[in-house]
Amino acid sequence: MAEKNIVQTIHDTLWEEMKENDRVLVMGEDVGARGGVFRATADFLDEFGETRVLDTPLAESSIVGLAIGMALHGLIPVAEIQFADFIHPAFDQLVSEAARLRYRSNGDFAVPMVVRAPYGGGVHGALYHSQSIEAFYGHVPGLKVVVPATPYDVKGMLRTAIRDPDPVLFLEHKKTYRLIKGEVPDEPFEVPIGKADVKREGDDLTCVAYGLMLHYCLEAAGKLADEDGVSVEVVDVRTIAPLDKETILESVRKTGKAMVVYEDNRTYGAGAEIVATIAEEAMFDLDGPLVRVGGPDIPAMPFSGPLEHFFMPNVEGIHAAMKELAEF
Amino acid sequence: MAEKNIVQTIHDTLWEEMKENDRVLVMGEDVGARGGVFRATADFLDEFGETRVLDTPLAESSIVGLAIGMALHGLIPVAEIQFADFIHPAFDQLVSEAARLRYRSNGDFAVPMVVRAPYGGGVHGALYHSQSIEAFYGHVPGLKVVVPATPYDVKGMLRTAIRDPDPVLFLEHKKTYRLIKGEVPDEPFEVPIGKADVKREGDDLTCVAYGLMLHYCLEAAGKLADEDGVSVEVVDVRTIAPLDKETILESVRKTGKAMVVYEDNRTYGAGAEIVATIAEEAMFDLDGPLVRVGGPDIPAMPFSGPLEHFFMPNVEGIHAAMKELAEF
Amino acid sequence: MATRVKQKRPTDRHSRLGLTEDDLMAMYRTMVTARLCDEQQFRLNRQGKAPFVVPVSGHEGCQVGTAWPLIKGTDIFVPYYRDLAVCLVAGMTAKDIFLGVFAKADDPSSGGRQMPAHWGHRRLGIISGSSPIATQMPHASGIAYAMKYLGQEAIVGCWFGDGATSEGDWHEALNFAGIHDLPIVFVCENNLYAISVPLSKQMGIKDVSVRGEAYGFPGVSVDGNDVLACYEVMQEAVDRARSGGGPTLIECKTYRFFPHTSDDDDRTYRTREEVEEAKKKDPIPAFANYLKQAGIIDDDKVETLREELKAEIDKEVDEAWNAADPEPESALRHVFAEED
Amino acid sequence: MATRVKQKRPTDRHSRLGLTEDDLMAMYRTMVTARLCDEQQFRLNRQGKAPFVVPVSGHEGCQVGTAWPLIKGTDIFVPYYRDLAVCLVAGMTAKDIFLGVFAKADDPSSGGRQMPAHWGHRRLGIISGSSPIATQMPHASGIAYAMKYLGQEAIVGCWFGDGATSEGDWHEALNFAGIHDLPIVFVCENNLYAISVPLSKQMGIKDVSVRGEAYGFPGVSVDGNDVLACYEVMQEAVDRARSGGGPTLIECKTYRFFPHTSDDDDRTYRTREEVEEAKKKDPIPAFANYLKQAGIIDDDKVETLREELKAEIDKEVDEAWNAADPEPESALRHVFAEED
Ligand SMILES: Cc1ncc(C[n+]2csc(CCOP(=O)(O)OP(=O)(O)O)c2C)c(N)n1
Ligand SMILES: Cc1ncc(C[n+]2csc(CCOP(=O)(O)OP(=O)(O)O)c2C)c(N)n1
Ligand SMILES: [Mg+2]
Ligand SMILES: [Mg+2]
Repeated sequence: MAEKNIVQTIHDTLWEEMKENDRVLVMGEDVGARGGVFRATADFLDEFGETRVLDTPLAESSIVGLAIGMALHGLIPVAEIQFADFIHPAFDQLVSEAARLRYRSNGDFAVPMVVRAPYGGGVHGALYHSQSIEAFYGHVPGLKVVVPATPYDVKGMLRTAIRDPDPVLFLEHKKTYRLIKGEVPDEPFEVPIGKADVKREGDDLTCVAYGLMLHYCLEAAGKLADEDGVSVEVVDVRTIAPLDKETILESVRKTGKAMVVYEDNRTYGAGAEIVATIAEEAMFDLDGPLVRVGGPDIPAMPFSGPLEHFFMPNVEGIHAAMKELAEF
Repeated sequence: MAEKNIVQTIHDTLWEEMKENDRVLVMGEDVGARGGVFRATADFLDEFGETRVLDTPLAESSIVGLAIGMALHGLIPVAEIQFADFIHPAFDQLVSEAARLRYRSNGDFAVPMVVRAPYGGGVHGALYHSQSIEAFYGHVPGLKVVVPATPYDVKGMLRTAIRDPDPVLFLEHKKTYRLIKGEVPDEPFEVPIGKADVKREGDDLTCVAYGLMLHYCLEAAGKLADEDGVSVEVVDVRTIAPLDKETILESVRKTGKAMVVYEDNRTYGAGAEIVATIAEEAMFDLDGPLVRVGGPDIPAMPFSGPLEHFFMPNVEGIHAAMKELAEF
Repeated sequence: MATRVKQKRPTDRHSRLGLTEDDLMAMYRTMVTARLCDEQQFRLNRQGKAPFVVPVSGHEGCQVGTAWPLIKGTDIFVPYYRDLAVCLVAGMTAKDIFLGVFAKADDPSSGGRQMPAHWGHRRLGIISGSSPIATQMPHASGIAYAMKYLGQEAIVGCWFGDGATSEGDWHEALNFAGIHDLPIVFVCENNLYAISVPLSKQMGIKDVSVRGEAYGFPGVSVDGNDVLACYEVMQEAVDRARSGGGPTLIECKTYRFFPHTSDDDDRTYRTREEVEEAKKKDPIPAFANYLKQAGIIDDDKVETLREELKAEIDKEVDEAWNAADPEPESALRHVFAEED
Repeated sequence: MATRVKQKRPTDRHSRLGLTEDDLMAMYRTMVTARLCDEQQFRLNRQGKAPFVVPVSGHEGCQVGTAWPLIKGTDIFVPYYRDLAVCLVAGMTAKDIFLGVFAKADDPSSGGRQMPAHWGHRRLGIISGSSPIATQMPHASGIAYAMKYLGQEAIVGCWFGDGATSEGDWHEALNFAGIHDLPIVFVCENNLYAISVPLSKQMGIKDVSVRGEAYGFPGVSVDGNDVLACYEVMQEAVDRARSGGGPTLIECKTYRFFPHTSDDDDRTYRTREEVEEAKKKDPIPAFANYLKQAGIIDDDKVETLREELKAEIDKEVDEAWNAADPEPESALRHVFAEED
């Protein structure tokens, strides 16, 4: 057991997986000598060599396309997209190829691969280093999309993703990289893909979130408990697709009130599906409105401090929304 | 006034716009001598010449990227993506560039352009010629996404789109191309982007739909009126983004019951946002559950008749869902 | 620099290439089988029994010639939809092909899920292909990288059309292969059109092969109507790839005799004269002539062989036609791995 | 075939190129201004006043040399983030640059919305750029197509790094320009690295310029540390483009003296020796020497000029620093056109 931050956990877990299975390789821009711009593969080159620590050309479509080919031929590539904002050139390879190879071949082919992408804002990354992308890929059957937010979940889910027989998009909120620390068991373990997790138990209302917002929600829930004596249950979605409806609905049926918090542009965001699911399946268990807290519908997060601050949902805003819903 | 089908209407409207403004050009794969694989630009080459009827190389990212450049330099490109399924290589150019140029330049630059894409299934097009893509692009602030479903709306909205100062993704359900006919005024007129339209008035429940499904819903609503004396109000979304909440909510508040029908994969589809919006803003006006009818969450529509039929929502299923909701 | 392979025209070319008379006959049978399957599938299309078919006619020479040097069971085939004859060489049967044409449950490529001509067959080493053009190219380079990674003496053959060269994926795949000297051969079947778009609107050059140099490996153009010439350049490229010499870009100059697909009307963009001219260079009679001059077959043999093959194909077409459709609910299967 | 331009080294090169002494001094001032802005922005970064900066040092010669031949008000500049000096040539001031560095409301590029060095200025003909590499390339070709469409005698200059050449968009943009003989010049600032990835892992070739031939137009490599050599090849390319001769691919061999950005640590992938070696070929002293040998300036002048420019820049930095931040709610503006 050791306390680690998120990026360290990713580094160590990848290292263990590379040690355990020599068909696992990491690939991407600057993953070699540079050890990744976030240092997730620091020292990998010396330990595992050029073939298994592959510095790719600056071309995301082929990073994913090459990984597909490697997976088709018996390797288990873990591809790093330097910033999630730069995964878009690979949209076709992910949607038309990775997600469909098993289906279109009637189960004859499979592509066990992981695509890692640091996403999310609040890091002064401006329009192209702050984006949330889970809504785009959550809508792609054949693709698994995970968003672990704690070091424990990151280790367990990364191991599970590497062992998954299908392609997994592994999203890491880059602001949590060094901000979020936690206890991580030294021995390997798996956290299942497709299972949400109640990160804080409560009775008065259910708050569904993931990524950085999970932590903001937990903080706001703590504040609400201390200052207002309101007990909020916080559900960590953890997997965007396939979505774990049961855990969410169970909590909502228990508390009777629900809100969803996400950083991405609000409209047509992942929160829409979660709210819609609750509305369809638990509306008559609700004794309050369904509430969404999300980023504004502007193209992306600006660079200037005041503008970036304006974009990001924050603890105060979430706390206020929780309070209002609780008092409804 | 003349009766026309949808693809003929697109052809004639583009023709009129090209005649009216010589800065308007059409571009794409096979739009020249071939007149487009759906004949939307038939005879354009002879009339307007190679420069304004541009057969592009087989490269969608650059079709959109080139159009952006042309729009930046005073032209009004109308780019055709041969099938919406093939727009994915251009995802980055649409999301990172077209949708953000105005925003990122603080209003200094603009890209007035239209990207036309035939989408949707039921045409025996299999996994890669049947796809719905509106959910991906509806989630992109800075992009307008329209889905007109009648010849009248197609003419009015295509004209509006070409005159719009911002990029418009113009989605045409390819099964409606020859299936749907209607009266179209000869003189030019505009139908606003961002306004939904009540295509059938009713009191008992609201059915929200667009594209091919709009027509299935209208047929089912007719059946319900004749056979079951139930009066369904059918709202044609017409514009996916920006979404016209008011028209939808007004109808729902009137009828007290709402369902959304769409052909795309159900989960994280456009219907999720519509249901979520109704749940957030009109839940207490509802006296029935919120219902979604959508395509299954499988990667795409298969080729084989029985499999394709299994995928497509149909009039019978919609009728049954309406009936059940009405009787709730 | 791209080189254009000149062929002398003696009748012992095959022995120089190490091909026996049996090899030649097997190649010829495959070419004729492809042609007959094509004629048959268009007949079925006109009869309304096959809603959508993709022709191969005109490409049989370059497909059989370039597919032949690959070692089955070891090497990997990454074809595109036009490659019916490549798939025959890889081991598909006429029945396999028509199970796809009729979208039957036993269609080995996709169980009727994909359009016909979207090939795939794991056991035969044919990678499942999709419709989006050029997406298979990075897969091919990735497979070649994996072969090197695993220390296999295997190579990848990757086929595509002239239109495919315009896609970003095409560039990215060749660039990566060049950086790592991968065991792969890129084969362009240049039939001068991408549906209706002529080569002059597809690229600012005449020979795709000049692009080899842009990626640091050889490019070569060859007469796609000459099956032995195609075999020769491919064999050289395969040997180079297998021995660690890296990739080759081969451009086969060929022509598509039929419309792009059964949905296309090529009269809108090609004159009948142009098509008739091209047909005079038909790779099948050209190869038959070589075989005759080499004294391996005569006109009767050509006829009887054709009849023989046609009868066999008709039988397989019937079997395919009578095979079962997929179950509707089976549409829900294979989205993800199934627990067993 | 790509050609490598050889330069004789006499002191009358500029007159042969039609450049007056005033031209030379203006070019020199621009190069020094770029260098001083760079030093200043890194100083501010260390002081915590500039959270993120992108260096230009080392690229001043190839940027000023290749930007100079464009006609302001007519031609269009499509730079990438490294191109501080290109933007100075196009007409940006040090104040403009630091308004961006400080993300102020009056930042002409984006009003503080984008990271520094994401240039854009409609009036100056500088197209707004984003972070995703190579996405500007098809825009550049599209603009060039529009110029032809509109019958303008204008041309486009499009700048990018060696890493950008790997993106599909790069290929698609050059391919289209080659097909239509567009009035455009593609300028690669090859500094041998894409962040940490060396050229050998970026492409299987030594000279990017060989790729011109793959698209049907000339490719030329030039010493990026020699501003006049860069000017010469660019002037030729611009003339050819303007007179309907089509595109040119120019590769400037250069080097980045600082880390990739203020967030980078280049010691992980470059030896200090390598960097020091490169600095010996610094384009600024090299040009100063030419000016001295040509008797246009002397050492004092070099010093006073530097002091002069530094003072001016410091003034503009202060003005920029004291300018207003954007209003938070203004984040909602300019998603779409605003009714007026
Ligand atoms: C990404 C993409 N864009 C467009 C299409 C539509 N399309 C199918 S085949 C084709 C032409 C391909 O031409 P080429 O590569 O030369 O192969 P050929 O058919 O000539 O053998 C086009 C445009 C597609 N399938 N995928
Ligand atoms: C599509 C995309 N992928 C990755 C990045 C991250 N990134 C920013 S700059 C850069 C290297 C660019 O190198 P090069 O084109 O040679 O230009 P240089 O910085 O050397 O001048 C990378 C990988 C990006 N901005 N965009
Ligand atoms: Mg072709
Ligand atoms: Mg570089």
